[in-house]
Amino acid sequence: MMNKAKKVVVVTEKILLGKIVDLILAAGATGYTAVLASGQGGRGVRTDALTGHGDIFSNIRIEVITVSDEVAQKIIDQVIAKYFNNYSGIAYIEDVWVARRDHF
Amino acid sequence: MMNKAKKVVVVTEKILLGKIVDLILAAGATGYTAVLASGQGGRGVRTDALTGHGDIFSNIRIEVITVSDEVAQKIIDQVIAKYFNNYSGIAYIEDVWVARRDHF
Amino acid sequence: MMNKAKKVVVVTEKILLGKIVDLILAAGATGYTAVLASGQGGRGVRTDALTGHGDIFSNIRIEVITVSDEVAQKIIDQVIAKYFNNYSGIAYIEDVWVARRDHF
Amino acid sequence: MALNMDVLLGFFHTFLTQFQTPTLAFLLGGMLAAALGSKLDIPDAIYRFCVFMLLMRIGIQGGMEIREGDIGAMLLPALFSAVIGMTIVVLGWLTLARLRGVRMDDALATAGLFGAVSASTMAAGMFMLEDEGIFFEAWVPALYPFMDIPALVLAIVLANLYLSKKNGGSGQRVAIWPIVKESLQGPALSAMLLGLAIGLFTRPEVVFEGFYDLLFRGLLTVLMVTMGIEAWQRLSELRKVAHWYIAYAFVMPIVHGLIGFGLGYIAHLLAGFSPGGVILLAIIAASSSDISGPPTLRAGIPTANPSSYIGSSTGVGTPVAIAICIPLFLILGQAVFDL
Amino acid sequence: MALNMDVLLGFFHTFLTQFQTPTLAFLLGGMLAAALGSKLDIPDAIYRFCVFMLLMRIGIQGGMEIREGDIGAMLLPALFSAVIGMTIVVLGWLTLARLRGVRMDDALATAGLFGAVSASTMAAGMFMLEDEGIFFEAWVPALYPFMDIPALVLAIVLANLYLSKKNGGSGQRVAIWPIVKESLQGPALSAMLLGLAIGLFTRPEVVFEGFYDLLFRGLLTVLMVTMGIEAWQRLSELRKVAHWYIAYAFVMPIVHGLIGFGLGYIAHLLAGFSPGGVILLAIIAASSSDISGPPTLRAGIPTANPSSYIGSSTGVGTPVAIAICIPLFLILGQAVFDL
Amino acid sequence: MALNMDVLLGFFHTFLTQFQTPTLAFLLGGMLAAALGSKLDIPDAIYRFCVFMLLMRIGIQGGMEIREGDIGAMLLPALFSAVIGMTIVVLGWLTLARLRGVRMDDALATAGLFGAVSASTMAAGMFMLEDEGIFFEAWVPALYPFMDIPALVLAIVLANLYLSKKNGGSGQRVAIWPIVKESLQGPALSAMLLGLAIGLFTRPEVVFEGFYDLLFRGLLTVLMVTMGIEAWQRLSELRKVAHWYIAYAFVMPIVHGLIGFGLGYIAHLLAGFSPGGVILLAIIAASSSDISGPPTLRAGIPTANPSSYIGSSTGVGTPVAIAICIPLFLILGQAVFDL
Ligand SMILES: Nc1ncnc2c1ncn2[C@@H]1O[C@H](COP(=O)(O)O)[C@@H](O)[C@H]1O
Ligand SMILES: Nc1ncnc2c1ncn2[C@@H]1O[C@H](COP(=O)(O)O)[C@@H](O)[C@H]1O
Ligand SMILES: Nc1ncnc2c1ncn2[C@@H]1O[C@H](COP(=O)(O)O)[C@@H](O)[C@H]1O
Ligand code: NA
Ligand code: NA
Ligand code: NA
Repeated sequence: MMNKAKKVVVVTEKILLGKIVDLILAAGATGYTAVLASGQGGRGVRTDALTGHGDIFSNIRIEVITVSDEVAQKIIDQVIAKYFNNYSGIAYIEDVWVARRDHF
Repeated sequence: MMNKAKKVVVVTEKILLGKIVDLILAAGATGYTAVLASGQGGRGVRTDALTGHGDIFSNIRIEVITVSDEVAQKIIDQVIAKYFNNYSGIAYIEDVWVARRDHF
Repeated sequence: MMNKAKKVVVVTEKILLGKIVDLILAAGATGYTAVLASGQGGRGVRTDALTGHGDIFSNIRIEVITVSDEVAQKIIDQVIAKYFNNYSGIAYIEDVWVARRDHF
Repeated sequence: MALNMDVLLGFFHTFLTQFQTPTLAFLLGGMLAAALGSKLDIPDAIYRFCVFMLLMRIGIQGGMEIREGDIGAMLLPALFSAVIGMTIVVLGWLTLARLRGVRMDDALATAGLFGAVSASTMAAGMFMLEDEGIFFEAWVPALYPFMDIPALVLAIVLANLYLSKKNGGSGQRVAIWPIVKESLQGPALSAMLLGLAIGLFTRPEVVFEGFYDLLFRGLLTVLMVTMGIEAWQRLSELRKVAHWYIAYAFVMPIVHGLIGFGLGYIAHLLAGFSPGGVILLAIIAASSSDISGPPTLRAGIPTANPSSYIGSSTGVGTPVAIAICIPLFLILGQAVFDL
Repeated sequence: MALNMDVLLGFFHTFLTQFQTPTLAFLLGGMLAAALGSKLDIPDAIYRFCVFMLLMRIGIQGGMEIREGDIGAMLLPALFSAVIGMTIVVLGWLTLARLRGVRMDDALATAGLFGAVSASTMAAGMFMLEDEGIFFEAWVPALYPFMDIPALVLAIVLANLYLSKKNGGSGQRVAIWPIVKESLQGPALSAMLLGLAIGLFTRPEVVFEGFYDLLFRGLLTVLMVTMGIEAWQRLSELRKVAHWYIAYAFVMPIVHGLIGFGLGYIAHLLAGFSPGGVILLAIIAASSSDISGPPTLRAGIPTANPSSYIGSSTGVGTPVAIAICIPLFLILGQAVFDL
Repeated sequence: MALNMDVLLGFFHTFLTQFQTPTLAFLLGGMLAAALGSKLDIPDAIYRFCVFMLLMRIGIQGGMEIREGDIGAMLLPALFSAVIGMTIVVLGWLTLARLRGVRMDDALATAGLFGAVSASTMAAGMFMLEDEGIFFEAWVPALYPFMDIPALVLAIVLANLYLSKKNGGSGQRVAIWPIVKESLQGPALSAMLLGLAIGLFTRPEVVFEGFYDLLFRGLLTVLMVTMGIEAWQRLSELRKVAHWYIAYAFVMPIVHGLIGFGLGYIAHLLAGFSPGGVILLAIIAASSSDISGPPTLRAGIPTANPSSYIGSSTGVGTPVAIAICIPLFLILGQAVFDL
């Protein structure tokens, strides 16, 4: 009963949330889930979500489930091309199984 | 040293947290991890976790690790049957590897 | 264009965040992402992240992407050996695909 | 109770004056800011703290004055409050639920929310009366649960009977006590009951005057900004549901308030309920729940669409109750009681 | 220091009066609400802000008065505070740790927490003295770290020596400075030290009176509600550990307070320590840490089960200190010093 | 406008006195606490609430006094404010951007932030003037957006022209309205405009005095602690970028303030702008944005490294503006206007 699908995860600066959601929906995904995050990567520590002030140093972790490999790849490619030159962020894909295929 | 296991992820309305946890433990899982979330899906935008007021528009993302495929499937089936007609929510399964098999 | 990589997830007590980050970076990872969490496991309910007061009963969920299987295993082994006798916590590994291999 | 020209003119005057009171201005300001796309945001923790402070203040004052007062006088108004709450639900069932494109469970949930009470609207009404120097019994705010709980219970029971019948069931009984318990355990009613107990059994005068009462008005303005922002956000949810909700949410607070005023007037004649109490009862009846009602309904009528009932109450009902009903029932009271 | 009938009667009277003070009523109210399943919840941000305000207020006042005062008089009470803190840990080691079913590291962590200090209990004691018009030196609250830090350090050192020996080690040395540093850097002590510095070196009178002092009592009541809710939650953790913890947490605050009173009395005789100071020292000794102690112990004695020590302190120790010890040491002081 | 010995001595005296004012002391205290590794932390919700309260208070007061005042007098100072904001950006482009190791886009973003305004520095300046009993027009704080927006817009436009040319583009036009809109919609400016509207159109006197004004000074001290902690944290970001940023951020607030003072003085001669207004304008010019500027710049100049501009402004610019510029322009004003 379970169907193969892809999960795309994007971790990036919180101020980009709105723009990335637009990009995700435009790419053809049916939805997303976002959680506040902190972290560290090539561009330094970003920890305000847990301890500090001001959205500008917070991260957001966005995950998207889609049954279409193309949609998944499109999100990854576009996010990297459009934002990751100038903004901190990472993106990756995972395999998942969903029950209600038509929901995604 | 690593053992195959399943991760079940449920994203749904925050007010269901208590009931879903009961369901998860009754299904035979040994625990869960929950984080506040916002998101969007077939039933519209749910973003209060990040910007607004009132639990009723917040989501929660619950993940459960279990070494039993049956437990995983049971959680998925029951959550969908019991709640996803009336409440927003998605659920999916992933493969994971755990070190301490008897912990899960 | 996507490259195989590992994701290590550690869910443990919030007060360990700093130490576990040190351990992760020392093991050779390039970064991490952390989110506040609550949960329940063998050592009881830990739910202050959502409803209560005081960091001591909160969990943190840390995820690390690395292209090196050894780094992933090292993090798992060391976290378990160093902390999970005395502190609540779980750790697991997943397969993921990343676009920018050299970033991780 | 003639509504002649003078009364109408007086209404418009009072109405315009009320637009200048900070309470309403802050509500409209919050709505306007949200409408203009402002990122103005009152943190959730502050919002919840304001609600706590508001209800503690109302509770403590009630408790302190009940300590000295005549609790027996509360009986008839309490009974009437329950009648009002349930009448509002039945009215919604007879009107909103019959309209084309409106589902029964959505309609009952909406009616339940309008039968329930908004603590901040009530607080705004209390201020207005205090500013006008109109006396009301200190226990009037404590009528809140007597109207709130019966309305929520009746809405949930009716909806479940309906759903159970629709699904071919025999209309099995709905457990009432869990709904009552959940209402009483909610953060708003809990805070008011805690305040009542503290006012009744201890000597909180110093901390009441120097803290809870001192900050009350200011925090209410902060709450109003928040509710204005929230109202605008929820208004947009209403676009997705039948337009009848907007009509219902606009008109019925006035009708509900008139029912409250009428029954209050009877209590005035029969049991000497004060004119200020009558006005406040009308305002309480006109108000619709924003904070504590929605989660109870979400759990009690899971099939109902929260966009419909929260959109109606928070998006339209509360602004109408504050901007229109408060001045309306003030001027009505002044006309009827020659204040 | 005879505890005759009059003193006992007086104790019961003071005790009952204290139950009517808002501070205690809010604590018990919070516990009761939690016990009844209420969803009443003070947001974490508000709780942390209350703690900040409380300790800034205590610190600023201390700093302002030390500016004019005689700091030399603080020496003996500070020394005694350290002695009290360490004695409490040793006492726990001699009693609790020997009991059946109690692990050594859990017992030492618990004793450390009871040797440490609760800022909110101390603040409640200060109010009570102010309300009774009993003078105490402004630097008495600044004794806090002198009792807190030695207790935590000694508990952690003893536990690590024990664990190291148990694991066949030779009992290697534990670094003390990091523990002291972590204590001083914690949010509670930091805020008090910041307040002290501001009180000492600047002229914060206006902002002290118009803000920190103004809101102090009110915010303490909010803190008390939070601590009541928390106490109830933590109490349930105690079910999982040996029952001895409940007995310890119930009886020992009184014993610790008596030790504090005794040493305070000696300081009164030797160095003119004020009667109010003696009472407050007893209350500080009776208090057990809720905010800053637990994280230090969690890091310092990782093998100890936090349910045991946090349950004992927050769930039982603090309610006992506020509800029983504060009136007890007030009446004792009044009897001893003929106040 | 001779800067003779007396003025210098007076400066040092005023300077030292300012170090004893709570505002500055709380800022330095926060920095010191962070520097010593303290875990002292003001919750984000409290910080955002303080900002809201501060700007509402400033806005409401402005609105209430504009209601009675002469709005025409605001014209010239408003024009000059825009000139100052843009001059600061051009100055940064001529100085900082030319320095070795400094990228053009980073430099323009930094200059934009220094051209923009810090509400808390402005509030600290207002207090200082009130404490000294120096009059200023109530609309002076409302000059804020007239300086803030042109500076941000100009910096973003110049940076985009530069980047577009660098990338071989023909320097296509940058849309200005979205930047203005985003500024006005930010939480800080929104709150001030909401306050202005409420002050202008309603009668908020009671809630202004009993709440917004009452808590203003106290909340500013809380804000100062937060900004001190934040300053220390951001200072460490500066280590990663060219040292020129530290020099710029240290020296330029004084230069910017002098420009503000000079133009203010001209407005004094031409249009009777008050001496207090001149001083406050200088302080506003000296201030650099902490709250609302950064997100606008992050979106408007995405290639610029936020560590450089936020580090410069929050880590160095704001402490310099509060600790050095406020006393400096006070004493300068006193000397120039014989106050
Ligand atoms: N190796 C990694 N594993 C997990 N998360 C990462 C990793 N690298 C970066 N991140 C996350 O992505 C954000 C931006 O990364 P970066 O652009 O590399 O600074 C960081 O703040 C982290 O939250
Ligand atoms: N395609 C998706 N990818 C990730 N999360 C989703 C997706 N669809 C829905 N969700 C999450 O599940 C919640 C409920 O979804 P729905 O019931 O479809 O409205 C949303 O608010 C999202 O947080
Ligand atoms: N089976 C599980 N699935 C998901 N999360 C778990 C599971 N078991 C434990 N956890 C998480 O790990 C934390 C510590 O677990 P424990 O040490 O077993 O008490 C819990 O508070 C949960 O957040
Ligand atoms: Na109602
Ligand atoms: Na103690
Ligand atoms: Na400036």
